[in-house]
Amino acid sequence: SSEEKPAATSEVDNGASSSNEVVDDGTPLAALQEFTFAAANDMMTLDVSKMNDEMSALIMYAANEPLVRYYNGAVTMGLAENYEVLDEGTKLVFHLRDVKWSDGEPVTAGDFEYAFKRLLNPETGSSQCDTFDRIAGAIAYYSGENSDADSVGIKATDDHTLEMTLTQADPFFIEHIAQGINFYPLRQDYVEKYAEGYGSSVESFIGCGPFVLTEWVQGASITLEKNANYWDADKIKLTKVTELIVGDENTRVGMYDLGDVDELYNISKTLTLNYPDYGTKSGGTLQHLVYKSSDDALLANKNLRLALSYSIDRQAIVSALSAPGTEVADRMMDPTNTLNGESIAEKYPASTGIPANGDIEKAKAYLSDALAELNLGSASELPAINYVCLDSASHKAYAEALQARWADTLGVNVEINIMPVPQAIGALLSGQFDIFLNGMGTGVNPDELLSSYTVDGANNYAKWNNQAYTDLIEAQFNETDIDKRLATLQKAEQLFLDESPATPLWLPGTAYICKDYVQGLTYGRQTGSIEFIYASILEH
Amino acid sequence: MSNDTLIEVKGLKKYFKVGKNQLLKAVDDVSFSIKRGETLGMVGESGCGKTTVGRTILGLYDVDGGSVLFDGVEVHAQKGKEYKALTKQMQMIFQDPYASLNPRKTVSAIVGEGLDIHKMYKTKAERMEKIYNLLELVGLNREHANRFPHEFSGGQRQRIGIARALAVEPKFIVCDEAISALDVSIQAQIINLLMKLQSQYEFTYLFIAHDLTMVQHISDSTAVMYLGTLVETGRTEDIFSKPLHPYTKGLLAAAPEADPDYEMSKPSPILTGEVPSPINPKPGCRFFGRCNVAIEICSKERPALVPVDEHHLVACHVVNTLKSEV
Amino acid sequence: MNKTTNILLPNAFEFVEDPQLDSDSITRPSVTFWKDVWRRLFKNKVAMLGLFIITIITILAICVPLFSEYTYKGQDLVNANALPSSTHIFGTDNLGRDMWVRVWVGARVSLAVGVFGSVIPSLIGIVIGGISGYFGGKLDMLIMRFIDVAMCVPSMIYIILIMLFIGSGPISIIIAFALTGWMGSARSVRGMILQLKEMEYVLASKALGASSASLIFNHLIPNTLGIVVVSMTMGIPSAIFYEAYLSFIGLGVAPPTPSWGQLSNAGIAVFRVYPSQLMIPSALISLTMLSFNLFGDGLRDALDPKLRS
Amino acid sequence: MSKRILEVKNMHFSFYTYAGEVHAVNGVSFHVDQGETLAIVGESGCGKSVTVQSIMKLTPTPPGKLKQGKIEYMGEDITHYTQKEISSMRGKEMSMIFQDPMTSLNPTMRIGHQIAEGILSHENISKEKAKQKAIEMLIKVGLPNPEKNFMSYPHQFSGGMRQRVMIAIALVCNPKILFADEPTTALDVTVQAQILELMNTLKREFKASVVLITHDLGVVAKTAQRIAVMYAGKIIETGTARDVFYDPKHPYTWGLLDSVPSTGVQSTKTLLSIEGSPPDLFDLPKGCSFAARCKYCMNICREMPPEETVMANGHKASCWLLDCRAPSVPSQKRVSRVSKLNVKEAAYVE
Amino acid sequence: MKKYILQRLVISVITIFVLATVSFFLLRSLPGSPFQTETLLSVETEARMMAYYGLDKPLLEQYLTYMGNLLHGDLGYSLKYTNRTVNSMIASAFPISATLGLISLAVAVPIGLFLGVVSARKRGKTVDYLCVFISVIGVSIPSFIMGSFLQYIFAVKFQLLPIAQWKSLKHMVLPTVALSLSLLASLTRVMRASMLEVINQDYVKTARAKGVPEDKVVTRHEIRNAMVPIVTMLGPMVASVLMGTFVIEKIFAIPGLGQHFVNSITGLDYTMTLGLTIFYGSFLVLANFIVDIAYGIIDPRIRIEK
Ligand SMILES: Nc1ncnc2c1ncn2[C@@H]1O[C@H](COP(=O)(O)OP(=O)(O)OP(=O)(O)O)[C@@H](O)[C@H]1O
Ligand SMILES: Nc1ncnc2c1ncn2[C@@H]1O[C@H](COP(=O)(O)OP(=O)(O)OP(=O)(O)O)[C@@H](O)[C@H]1O
Ligand SMILES: [Mg+2]
Ligand SMILES: [Mg+2]
Repeated sequence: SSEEKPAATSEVDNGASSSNEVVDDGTPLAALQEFTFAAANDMMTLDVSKMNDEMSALIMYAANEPLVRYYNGAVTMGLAENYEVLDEGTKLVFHLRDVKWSDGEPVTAGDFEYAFKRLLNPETGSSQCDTFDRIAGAIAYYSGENSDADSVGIKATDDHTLEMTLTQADPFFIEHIAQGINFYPLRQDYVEKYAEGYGSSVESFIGCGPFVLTEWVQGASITLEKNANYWDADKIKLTKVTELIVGDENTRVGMYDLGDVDELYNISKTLTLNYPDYGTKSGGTLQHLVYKSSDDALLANKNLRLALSYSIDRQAIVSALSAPGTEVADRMMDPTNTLNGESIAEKYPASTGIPANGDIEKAKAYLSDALAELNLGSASELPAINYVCLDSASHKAYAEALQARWADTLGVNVEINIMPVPQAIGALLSGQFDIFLNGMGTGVNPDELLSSYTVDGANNYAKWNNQAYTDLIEAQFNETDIDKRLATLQKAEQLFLDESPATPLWLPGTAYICKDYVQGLTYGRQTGSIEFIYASILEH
Repeated sequence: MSNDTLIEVKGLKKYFKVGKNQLLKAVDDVSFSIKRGETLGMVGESGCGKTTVGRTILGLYDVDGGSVLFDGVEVHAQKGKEYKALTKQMQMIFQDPYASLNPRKTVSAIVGEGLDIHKMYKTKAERMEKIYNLLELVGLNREHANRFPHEFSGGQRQRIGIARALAVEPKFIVCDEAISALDVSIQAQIINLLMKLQSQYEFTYLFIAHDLTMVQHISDSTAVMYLGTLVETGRTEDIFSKPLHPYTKGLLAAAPEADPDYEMSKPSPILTGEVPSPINPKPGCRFFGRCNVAIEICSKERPALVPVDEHHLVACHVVNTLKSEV
Repeated sequence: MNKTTNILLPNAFEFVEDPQLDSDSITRPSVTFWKDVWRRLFKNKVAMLGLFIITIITILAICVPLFSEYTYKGQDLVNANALPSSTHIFGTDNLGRDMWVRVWVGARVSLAVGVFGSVIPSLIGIVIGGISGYFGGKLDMLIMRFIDVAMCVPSMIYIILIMLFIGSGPISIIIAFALTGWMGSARSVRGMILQLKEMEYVLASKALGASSASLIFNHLIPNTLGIVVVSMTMGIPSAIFYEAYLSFIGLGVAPPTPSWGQLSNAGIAVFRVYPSQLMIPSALISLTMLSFNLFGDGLRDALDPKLRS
Repeated sequence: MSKRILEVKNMHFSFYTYAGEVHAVNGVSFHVDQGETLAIVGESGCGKSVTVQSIMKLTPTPPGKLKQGKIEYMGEDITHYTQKEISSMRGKEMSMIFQDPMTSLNPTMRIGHQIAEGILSHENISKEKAKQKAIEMLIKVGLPNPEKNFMSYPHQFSGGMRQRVMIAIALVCNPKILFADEPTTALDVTVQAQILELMNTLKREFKASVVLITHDLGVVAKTAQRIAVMYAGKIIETGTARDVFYDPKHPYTWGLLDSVPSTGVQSTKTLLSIEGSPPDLFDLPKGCSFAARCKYCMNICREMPPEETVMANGHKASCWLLDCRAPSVPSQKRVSRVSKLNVKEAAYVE
Repeated sequence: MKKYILQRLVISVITIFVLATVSFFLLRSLPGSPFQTETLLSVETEARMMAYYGLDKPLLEQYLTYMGNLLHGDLGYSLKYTNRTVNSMIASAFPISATLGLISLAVAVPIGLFLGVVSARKRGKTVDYLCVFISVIGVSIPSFIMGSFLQYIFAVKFQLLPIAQWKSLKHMVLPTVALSLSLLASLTRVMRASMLEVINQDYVKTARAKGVPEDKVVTRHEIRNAMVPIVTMLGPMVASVLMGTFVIEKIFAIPGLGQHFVNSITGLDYTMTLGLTIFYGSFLVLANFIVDIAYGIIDPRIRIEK
């Protein structure tokens, strides 16, 4: 599989430079600046306070303007012209531009305050409150402990100034806002007018982004047109963007072949064989096996867990099954997480130490230790291990590959128990599993995945009981010095990897194909986010 | 009720709903009784309700009034096992030999069904032997046992139906035009058989037929029906030798004889006119429109069945005049 | 025939001494019903072709996995998605498993599931439909409304509940089929029974004292079988694909055991690149169905007394 | 001489069933002239229905097959007409009353429409007119309340009423030849008389011919000019009604006539009948098929089928007893009730 | 008759009430939470969401609230499609599914019946085997394969028709073909079987004896008497086809109702699932009601009492 991006899309910062109608290599822009792409699912809502799916985020990114944008792997300014970090990092002050909503009304700092407080208001029913954890008073407000909205550290001091007070300095917070999907302004009059129906149709939504949502045929297509009122309208070349919702991959590919769509992402590994110039993108998610490690569990035995982990040939599985761009992982932290442009992972290394192809000898050694500890003669005497698997083709294929590997190398009998998503997750949360393949966004904060596994942690999926680890995680959370914090986190991570309540497998990649006349398309960190706002169409 | 009465029908009514609020009074207040070991012949206009009477007696139709006693037992009050026990004693030979045979069953299955239901054999061989005997009894042969009904002619099917009814050795059989589809020589065989069984086992028959000579031959008493009602009942000799009701007379006169010269010389049938509809019938005598001796009261009042002799009952307003004529 | 025929008998025109009244000349072969059904079925070439193909498929399903060098679960990730070749007759799948073996192991599953999955619900449906149609009235109304409800409650609910209480496995599949599939055949049987029960032969059996059960099962249902059998055969592929769906959401046969439906489902995802992975299981399903239908039609004709010739 | 409408020559018709060939019709020849009624009588199952149905090509083929024979209608050979060709003749030229009124009516179609359908198939008239005609026909066959009955369904009718509907269907287009297969068996004698009268009218008005199959010898006596007696797929005697009734030649005919109970016979007495059962049509005996049941069976009867002997007046019979070499048997002549001769002397042989 | 219809309507309402109740409780007995997706939600957040949607109240109370709203025809808000009511989603998707369904039925029913009749009448002939072949293909190749295949041939290879989406008449061709083929297949087979039961009946002979032309013998006498099984089949078939077909909609990118049937239940979207179940239930109950009345019209001997 190819790790290179195709020529046309590698031109990332085209938007800034192309004020004339000719691109660098001399190809003129097409007269019709219309871009069409296909996605498998429709978006769920355009209510920024409740939005939690990537399809909605994708459209919101184009149809609305956040404080700061995350574009092509970096934070850029959005509605905020600039921002200041005050009070040793616990206060952020954003200075807003003069920007208008698509209907001509001015955007004010109050629109942000309203938006964020509405999200946090328990009566709104948003699932996204956790994203505001670092804001002073937010937790108390959304959990209902304190019903006074003014106690939340978000304040519009005037029409152009927005203040945010944090509980503690957080160098990742700006990036967190930029990558977040809910940091958009909201028009109070619209919300009040449409009440519960806000954001569920074209009429009931208003934005101030580079594009205006002009049509939403639910389940079929979404159409965006260029917003003439946009503050940076000059940079926007596309006049019309259409997203077609096509559930079936064969159909999507057919439409691409026929030229009905210009771009497809998330195409399956097999299909990339037909499109050798596909591009890939990775990072943002980590798939790891969660072993149920509570004392009563079968996998409470650390050596058994390690035996399983060591036996896996991640490289073989990735190259046989995973989408191109997938990278084998040996730790819980995403290598693309950065601090001040520096890779955190590089600076604070930690690793399981398991080679990408696994280490059968070691695995067997761990197994025999485990069997000795369990007073068992052979692996066949082990009870069947319950592998709870989501009902998706890729999860099933992974499960089968792992099952066969464990059986062949260790003689361990793993039973695959496929379940629909809610039930599988129910099983995970209630601990009715031994092994679960979990794929989670790695987020912006380096402790995103690790912080769950504390003793009594509500989301300690492995039900793992390790006080030393818990102490380390808590210490790093309260640490204000970023270097100390990361060093502590490193220790915790290494402990985690050695104990192996979960074992990292790989960082799934995404393959995409795009017609070569499309210029300036980039891909965000989340799987589904394609950043088309600065794209343009070459003559063809 | 005297002990020698096997069937006692009292005020039997059977109505069919047809269309909106329309009642077809197929059987309207019919009473008669049949003595053990005797045969009641039943004749009448086609569509007058003979089949319905027969089926109602057997409990195949629910009653809309009146009752049927079989050997003192109320037929329509019997359910489940008790009813099943009754079916072994009462049987019916169906009028239509085509519709009454299941097209997917072989003859042996059809004839043997009663044997199966009432568990009348011990071994398979005994069952087959019984079936063969029955087939031979009705003039079919054992090779027919494996065939399907549609492979038979009408008369042959009728005989299958007769064998089916005889299989359970019932005491009482409703013969609903049991022989009309048969040729005369087989008719004679069957009649002989029925009569032999009657003399041997005291069988009782309700013999519904259009063939008056056969009715006359087989039955001890005869009932004449017209549009859901009985118009005349009595000993067969009486009915045939001195019929009283104008309909009975018409009927007897219309019967053809196997004698071409005689038939040529005979006057054309005396009964004319239209048969009225049994749907919501008018008051008065049902025969009113076609009667040549009708008087005024006949259009208003329905005549009751009154005795004119010890066993002879007639439902006619002008019966006395008619009687004096004889 | 003319008058000059030689009369061989010396006493031709004498009355027979002891006139035998029974005709003893019956020499007709006595053929039993079933013998005859088989005979006619064997004469039906097309039906026999169907039977032949079914037999071949069954034999392959039994023997191939026993005698092959590969197993249905043995993986060879390096050799994934191999095209059909001499080493792998049908190629390999995305995990490098031999498709030839998997197809025949899948045949075991799918043939069993197809047959049981359409027969069992149909049988239940026949019984319930028969009862409903025969008794009519309030009972019929009750059963029919129950069917309305049962048809509408999303089958996923039952499936998850079965998964929860019984777990996955063959029994669960059968229960799932039984719970979700009987309504259609119950309705159709009931419809036909409503029509048939007005036949006079039903009355005749009633007069013989036949119990309701006997009337339903001996007289009425056999007359509906022609159609029921057809919908049963039509149910086989839906059962095969339903199994794949059940397996996908976790109720079916546990991985890595394959079935034709699962193989087709996997095949459709890659059919642009590896058409053989879709074509092989689909073609086998179609071929099996064709054979079942041809055989079924032949059997139906052989059983229909009116079509005997 | 009147015109010959139908001529059937040496017809053989078999059913090929699972167990073998059923020789339902075995060389039947007869003819029907214009305006006459030919009655076919005979043992039930002897092939009467099959004979007439195969003339109209209504027997199911397969399993049935016309093996041999020739059918001429108005001098035209229709033996090998296709279904399509014969279809336009059915109903109009020749029509049929089926033996079974129960299953022969479409249960899902209104009575009236079943009658009108026949008219509409042949005549180019409006639906209204056809309905009018159908209602007239219902009145003619003596069904009460015709308007109401027009809209009824067969299952609401009694056997006899259905029979009358069948008759109405058959007669509504005034066919030239009517095959009436036991048209009045389900009817009471008064209605029977009406129907026979109706058929007579048809004969008179339209010079139609009737082939009447019936078991009721009374009906035969009343309506038929000529009679054909069938036994085991063959016509064994044919002649004018008077010939067959008063001077029957075949022992089967004798038995048949003897079986009719005469008015006045004591009910305790057994009826005369022909002992035994007819041969199986699967495998006919090589001699006379009646031999096994015949009182006058001779050795030859078992060996060789008898030839047809033609007597005066076109009276034919197939029996070895008519051979000059055969021994004589008691006279079987009968006398009419209306004859001046003394009835009692015409011996009924016991 | 009027009384019967009235009675049936009342019973239908009761049936739907029972359906709603049964579905409600069965659905709520399923394990799992509607708010958990692959991107796991924290346990606290999940609890807050449950509270927001009132799902933390006693089940009986929730049930009564639901039924109360149902009486007003209010099916509630979808748990997945935030801020959208089930009513509005049905209102926008149903017309599309119904159009596709009706067109497909309009194609499949006549052709299916025609093929069934032809194949029964030409039993054992080449035409018969051809029909068997068509219907076997129709049932044994499911729509998801057939649909992809049709797309590949007619849209990608020969570019005769648009590949997907629901825009113009041209766009309707492929999905209609794919859907009708599977409908047609079973109709053909059942019609054939049903016709075989009828063509040897005596009344067909009677019709021929009347001189009724063969085509009318078929249409008036044979087909009608063979209709009972077909009508039985058509009732639920029409109801479910109108509700949309998931696979067809997915393959041809048609924004119909079918997708919701599958997605809402696998995603545990309680309100959506219940709403769809009740909506479908109403159609099915109506369809079966019509079937029962149709029985009486087709065959007057059938009386459905009480
Ligand atoms: N479809 C068939 N298959 C096989 N045999 C048949 C079939 N139809 C009729 N037969 C046989 O053909 C013979 C002649 O039958 P047909 O119906 O002509 O008799 P029939 O003279 O009309 O008798 P009936 O007076 O009882 O109606 C019978 O023995 C019957 O068993
Ligand atoms: N199921 C039914 N529905 C409506 N009317 C019926 C039904 N069955 C019979 N009838 C009517 O009841 C009356 C009597 O019918 P029944 O069959 O008893 O007459 P029948 O005396 O046996 O006549 P036949 O001698 O013609 O057989 C007829 O007018 C008939 O139309
Ligand atoms: Mg009757
Ligand atoms: Mg006959």
